[in-house]
Amino acid sequence: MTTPVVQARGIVKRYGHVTAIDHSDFELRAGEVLAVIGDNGAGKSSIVKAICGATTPDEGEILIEGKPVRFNSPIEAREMGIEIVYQNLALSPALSIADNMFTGREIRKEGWQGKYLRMLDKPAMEKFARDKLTELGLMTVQSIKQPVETLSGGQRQGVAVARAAAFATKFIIMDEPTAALGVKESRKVLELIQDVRARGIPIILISHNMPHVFEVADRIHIHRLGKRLCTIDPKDYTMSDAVAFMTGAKEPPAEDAA
Amino acid sequence: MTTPVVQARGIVKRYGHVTAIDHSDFELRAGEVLAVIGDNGAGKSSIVKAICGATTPDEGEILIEGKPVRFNSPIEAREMGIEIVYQNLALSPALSIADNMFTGREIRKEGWQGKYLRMLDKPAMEKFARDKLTELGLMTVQSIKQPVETLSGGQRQGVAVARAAAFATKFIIMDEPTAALGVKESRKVLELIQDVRARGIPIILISHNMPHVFEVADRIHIHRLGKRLCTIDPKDYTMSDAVAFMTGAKEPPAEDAA
Amino acid sequence: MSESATPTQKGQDFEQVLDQSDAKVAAFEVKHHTVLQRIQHVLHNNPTLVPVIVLVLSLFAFGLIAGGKFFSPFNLSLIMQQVSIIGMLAAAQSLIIITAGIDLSVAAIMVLMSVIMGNLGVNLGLPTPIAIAVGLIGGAAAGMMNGLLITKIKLPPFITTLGTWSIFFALNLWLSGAQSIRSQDIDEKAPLLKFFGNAVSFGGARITFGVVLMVAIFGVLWYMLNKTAWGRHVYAIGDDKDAAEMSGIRTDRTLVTVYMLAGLVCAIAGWASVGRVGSISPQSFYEGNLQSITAVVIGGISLFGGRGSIMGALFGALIVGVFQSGLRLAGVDVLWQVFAIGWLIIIAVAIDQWIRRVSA
Amino acid sequence: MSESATPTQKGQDFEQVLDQSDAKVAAFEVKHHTVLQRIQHVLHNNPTLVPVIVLVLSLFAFGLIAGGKFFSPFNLSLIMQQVSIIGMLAAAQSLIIITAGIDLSVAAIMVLMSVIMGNLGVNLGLPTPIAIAVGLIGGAAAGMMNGLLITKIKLPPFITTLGTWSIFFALNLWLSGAQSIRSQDIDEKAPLLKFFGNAVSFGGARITFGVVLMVAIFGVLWYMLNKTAWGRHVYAIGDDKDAAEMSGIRTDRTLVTVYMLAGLVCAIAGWASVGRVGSISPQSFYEGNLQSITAVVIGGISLFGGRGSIMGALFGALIVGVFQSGLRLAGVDVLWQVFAIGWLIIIAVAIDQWIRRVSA
Amino acid sequence: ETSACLITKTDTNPFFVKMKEGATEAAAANGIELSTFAGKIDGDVETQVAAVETCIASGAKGILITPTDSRALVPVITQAREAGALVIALDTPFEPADTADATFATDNFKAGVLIGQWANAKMGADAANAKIALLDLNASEISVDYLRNNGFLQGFGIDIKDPTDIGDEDDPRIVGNDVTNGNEEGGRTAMENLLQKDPGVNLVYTINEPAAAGAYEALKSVGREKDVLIVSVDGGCPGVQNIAEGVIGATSMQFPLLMASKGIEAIKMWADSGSKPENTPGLDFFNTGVELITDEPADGVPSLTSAEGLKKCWG
Ligand SMILES: Nc1ncnc2c1ncn2[C@@H]1O[C@H](COP(=O)(O)OP(=O)(O)OP(=O)(O)O)[C@@H](O)[C@H]1O
Ligand SMILES: Nc1ncnc2c1ncn2[C@@H]1O[C@H](COP(=O)(O)OP(=O)(O)OP(=O)(O)O)[C@@H](O)[C@H]1O
Ligand SMILES: [Mg+2]
Ligand SMILES: [Mg+2]
Repeated sequence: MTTPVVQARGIVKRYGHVTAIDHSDFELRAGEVLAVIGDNGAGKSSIVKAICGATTPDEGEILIEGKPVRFNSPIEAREMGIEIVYQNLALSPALSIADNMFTGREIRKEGWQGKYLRMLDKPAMEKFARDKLTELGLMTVQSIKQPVETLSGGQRQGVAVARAAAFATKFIIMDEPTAALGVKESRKVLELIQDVRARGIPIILISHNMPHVFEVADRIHIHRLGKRLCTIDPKDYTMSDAVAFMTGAKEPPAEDAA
Repeated sequence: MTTPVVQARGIVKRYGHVTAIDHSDFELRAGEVLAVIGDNGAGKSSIVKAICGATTPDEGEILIEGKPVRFNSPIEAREMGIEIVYQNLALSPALSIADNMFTGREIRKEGWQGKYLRMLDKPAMEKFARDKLTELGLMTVQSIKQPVETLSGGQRQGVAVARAAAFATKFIIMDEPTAALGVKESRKVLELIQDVRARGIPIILISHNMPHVFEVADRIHIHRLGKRLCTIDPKDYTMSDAVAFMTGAKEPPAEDAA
Repeated sequence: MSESATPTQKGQDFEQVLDQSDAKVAAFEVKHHTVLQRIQHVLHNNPTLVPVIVLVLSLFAFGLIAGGKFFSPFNLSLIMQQVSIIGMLAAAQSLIIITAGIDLSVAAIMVLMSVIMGNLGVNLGLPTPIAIAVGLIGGAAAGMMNGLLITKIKLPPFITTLGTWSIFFALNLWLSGAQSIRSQDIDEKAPLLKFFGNAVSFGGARITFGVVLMVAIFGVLWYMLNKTAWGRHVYAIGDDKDAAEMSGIRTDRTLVTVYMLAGLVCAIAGWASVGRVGSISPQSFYEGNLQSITAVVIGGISLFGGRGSIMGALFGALIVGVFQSGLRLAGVDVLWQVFAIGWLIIIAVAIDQWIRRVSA
Repeated sequence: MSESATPTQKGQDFEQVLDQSDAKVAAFEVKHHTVLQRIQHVLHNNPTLVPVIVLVLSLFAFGLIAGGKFFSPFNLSLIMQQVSIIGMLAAAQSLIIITAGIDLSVAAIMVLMSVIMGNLGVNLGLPTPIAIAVGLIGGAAAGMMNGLLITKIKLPPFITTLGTWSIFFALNLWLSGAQSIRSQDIDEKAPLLKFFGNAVSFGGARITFGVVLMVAIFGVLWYMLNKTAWGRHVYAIGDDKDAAEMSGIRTDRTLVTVYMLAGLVCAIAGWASVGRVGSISPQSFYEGNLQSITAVVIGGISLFGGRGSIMGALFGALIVGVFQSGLRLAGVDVLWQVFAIGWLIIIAVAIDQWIRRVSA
Repeated sequence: ETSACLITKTDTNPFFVKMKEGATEAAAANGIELSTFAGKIDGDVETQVAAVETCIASGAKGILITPTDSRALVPVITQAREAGALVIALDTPFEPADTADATFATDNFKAGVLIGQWANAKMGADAANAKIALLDLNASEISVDYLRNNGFLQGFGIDIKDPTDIGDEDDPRIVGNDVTNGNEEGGRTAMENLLQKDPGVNLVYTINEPAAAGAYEALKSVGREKDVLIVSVDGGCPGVQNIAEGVIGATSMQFPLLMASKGIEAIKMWADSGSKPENTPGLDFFNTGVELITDEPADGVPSLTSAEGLKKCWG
């Protein structure tokens, strides 16, 4: 078996009285879609934030492609080609959709204007942004120059997802990417996830939507009370089983190498 | 037929270039659960905000129980017993869960301390808050004194829903209340919606989750491109029909009195 | 249709198992804590302790530098007296900063009201209680003017109070003719104006009524902010005004009361300043605005609103007072006093930040 | 199990119809607009026009009050000269306010650097270009100090620059011994320091190089903020620093460059101030910080960061200049000038707010 | 060892900086340990009060103070004297003057009168058509400000009405008043403004020499520097040099170093023998004197030349 893309062991994160991650393990394998499911507050967001450097765990170690890493900020993760769609989206409200898509990797004009005056190529960025949103089926965005704060909740989520998919090279973490999306737009995101997997880029997908999870996931990581309860193969279990495990209604299977 | 609880006609709201509501009608009847569905950016949030006074429409009129109203702020709506769960939740991040549940209707201590010193009865408020969260099945909230900003996305949504359900007397607007909720918590919210309806309080439910909508709605308002496309009875149409109408895949039925 | 069957039963198929789900509130074993972790934990839950620690540290530092004179009861009580007026202004300022505002006019309101009290009580010879009442009402009115401009005309607090600062300052110069009212005249015609200059002495310490008043003002405001609904609203507004409005707080009304109360506290400070300075000077406390803001920020109250305890401002004011007194006693040249106070402000807040960070 | 059948086909049943869904980008007919609506629309899309309108209105108002003298080319060009130094400080201040910071030390940096240039060029007799270069580098270094304290030690900008203000001010007094350097001595030993005092005259107007420099600084900064990636990052940081960090901006590095650039602009203003004032005075521009902030806020740049165009600050500075000049020409007493300027600040910003609101 | 305090109005004004230097030197010579304090700006009463209190707390034998507000500081000064310190007011007297044990000061009104008389004599018949610009300190109208301004006007022969008010005169020869904050930048801007009001200004009074230097720049920029007379007060060395170079027509020189060294000597005496200094006969303060400096002496107004002035100037 090849080295897992991400491997984390014994991660702990406490906030004062509150234990967000409690000695949890984590594993993402090459080319797979790994779904992470669990109750609200189980610690799903916390563990992926620990992986990408958005929070620093109190204990535990994280290996990326077998090499131990310790990110001090998500920028370092990003420079390795890791993209994250945060649950709270991480968009700059007053900036336009195009500006948000390109923060930190803007396109400059060709020729001397770009080279010496460092002038941005706004038309190119706007065209690219519009194309990506169209791919996602977000046809209701009326102007690509709109500030993000004027978008509907779902439109914003679309922007964040489009950004991650466009720029990732190592893997993508998506924290409930379809939560605010409509039926049509959710479908497009699921298709996008499959496209990205086809490009060989693995994906961590946190979601509460069981049909979606069972449709796209290769493996399901079930999180409960701050730690990994088990991982299951969606082909071996039903949605009812998964829900029963994650809510504590049923005992999980003995941890296997699934 | 009794007067509708809410009746809105010809509502228009523009933001510069962007048209959010385009001559839309709206009707909520006594004792019903009215679901509002539509693409992202269709204008669902905009129209309910216009109804509760969070935005002022450019044109059109709104009647509540037959009487024309013009709310200048959501407080006026709230004083009539209208509660809203906003899509962006409207919680104060640094305040505790209990403080957030009670903003604007705090409980004072009994006796002179409450009467003359206006001292708050924190234990009573905390107990009430904990009870409401437990009713919703939000068992992962570790401390009721936690500031809301330290809650997970789903926990926050639970707080907002619990607040609205606890205090409404006229009707409740819920803008995607289950978007961030887990399977178990979503189920509790649906049960809560049915409880509230049983208390005779009508509910406007915006949701992208078709199974949920078809489970609890008495009527479905389908919104498309800023206006009401049609309203349908979930018993007469399938989910596929509803999705087809809202995405423009099928022509809607001639507007009937459904 | 596969989905039309479900609505009658309870939800989708996979939800059927939910009845058996776990119903305990999540709990984790409490870990064995080291002493350091326990300290961090205490600081985390009581952020006001941070300025207290900075205060204690600076007391020790200056005790070492400036020697025994510094620790005399007389000098320590003197620092309290010197801090009292700016402390009251800092209390008023805290209220406003907690709402995410800022008030550049606090000192101007204070001086203007002391001038009004003096003009009425001394120059015009009205009964002193009436002069004081007019001053206090005037303070609330000046605050209300700020509050109304901010809420009704929706001006940013910074610019509003920058404007009213000029206005109050000009009124002050006009009413006083830029002339101070002499201590002797006050003693003769309106001694009540100097009430807060009275003191009780014990063991070398001299505690003026003004110092007691300052502590009382902090106590009352602390109670209001933490134990009443109004106080919760003030924090909620500072935290996120839109959210507060949407969750049912009459933000404008609350903000106006905050500015009025702040104005009233400034007027009280104006009264107390007569006892402190002895006379009524239209030109005093010109830098009071910045000093009160400094005290508030050193006390750990966020300029972005919604966070921090008003008690922090008291300790912040004391920290500044201790620095200034210590440097003076150590005989540092004025020029280098200014220099050192610049550094000490930075270092005090840096320590505060650092303690908060390790405890987070 | 009903759900195990679905994963192989495409999603849930009700999603099958999606293939036929509409694929046009939403568009609405553009409505017939009245003239007023069109004006509102233009203002909405060009918020910088608002201070321009306030400026034009106040020009007319003072033209009426103060009479023909006010509109002479000489007077108008004089206002530009009087505004030029505060205008440059306002440009530096804008950069920082757009990042949601505030810089209370701009004027102190400016004066300190002019004193350094004068000490080196005049008192020590070094070649003037070297003196100027040291001053400019010093300005950037002072800004860098602010930036590092803010990003590395995580101090709030307000308290950082309050501290460094004292520090720079003390250094300034120390280096200058509180003594001015005389105009005649500068002419003799380092006339290049007065370069920006040179002027071209035409038709009664007198445009100094300092005025041209101010406009050029605004132009360059406008370009950087609006046409380069760095500028977008500056806005993103002011808008929401955490979001900016998470979406891949090196916020700390960008912030340090912002403060350095602001310090450099202050040092340039220090050089230009020698041309404007004629001599080098350690005591001038004591209120420059507040004046620059006033200009920025009147210009419609939000103190909460992320919003507003730097050009607004230019117009804000001009509005203040026009008010001051107009009031003086109208013969208003100094006291009532202060009073009137208080009101006019409030009214100017109120008009600004009002225009924005109707156009929203 | 005897300890003493020097409390000045600000530490930004060269006048007070020099006074501090003079006192420090005299203290070293007399074996006195001197602590120095200053307000942040003119009118900063609170800082001066705190400084006096600190001096009391540290047991100072004597306090030299330039009160930033002649009335407001009276109570704390009384307290200091009760605690056994010798208090000497420098430059600015208290109100009443006997609040302090002694006052070593210049007569600021007299300083104004001298330059007013000189200007009148210098203009001769033209004085009737003078167009006067008055460049004052700031909006607060503190005592130095109104004393110098009104002294100048009286010396020039204008009815000053209320001697404590600036700008209440109605003589048509006055073009206007503006404030300078006592520095070059303010001087220039104020001069520009008053020139705008009336381009024919031909006599400029300035609160101090930096303001005068600023006014000169403004006049130069419109080519009027040759035909306008500038008068000032202070007698700092740069100011005297400006007399020599024709920038300023005349200035009234004061002696801060003298005030400071006399003050230190008085404290020394008090500590050694318990005797207090005495006032100049006929005045309620010890006059440290004022001298008119000009290179164009006018009849009836005694003056020194700039060359003589440069020997006596203070910084
Ligand atoms: N900054 C913080 N301070 C204190 N507690 C926190 C903080 N962040 C998270 N927590 C707590 O940690 C726990 C896990 O939160 P997390 O956001 O990881 O949950 P989640 O599994 O993502 O939930 P959801 O599905 O609702 O998004 C929660 O109980 C939450 O209250
Ligand atoms: N303040 C605003 N300024 C400009 N445009 C706005 C503003 N608020 C909403 N819009 C626009 O109005 C349209 C409707 O937005 P709305 O939030 O009502 O959509 P929605 O139906 O609730 O979508 P979702 O399901 O994604 O929440 C969107 O195109 C949005 O971009
Ligand atoms: Mg989460
Ligand atoms: Mg919505």
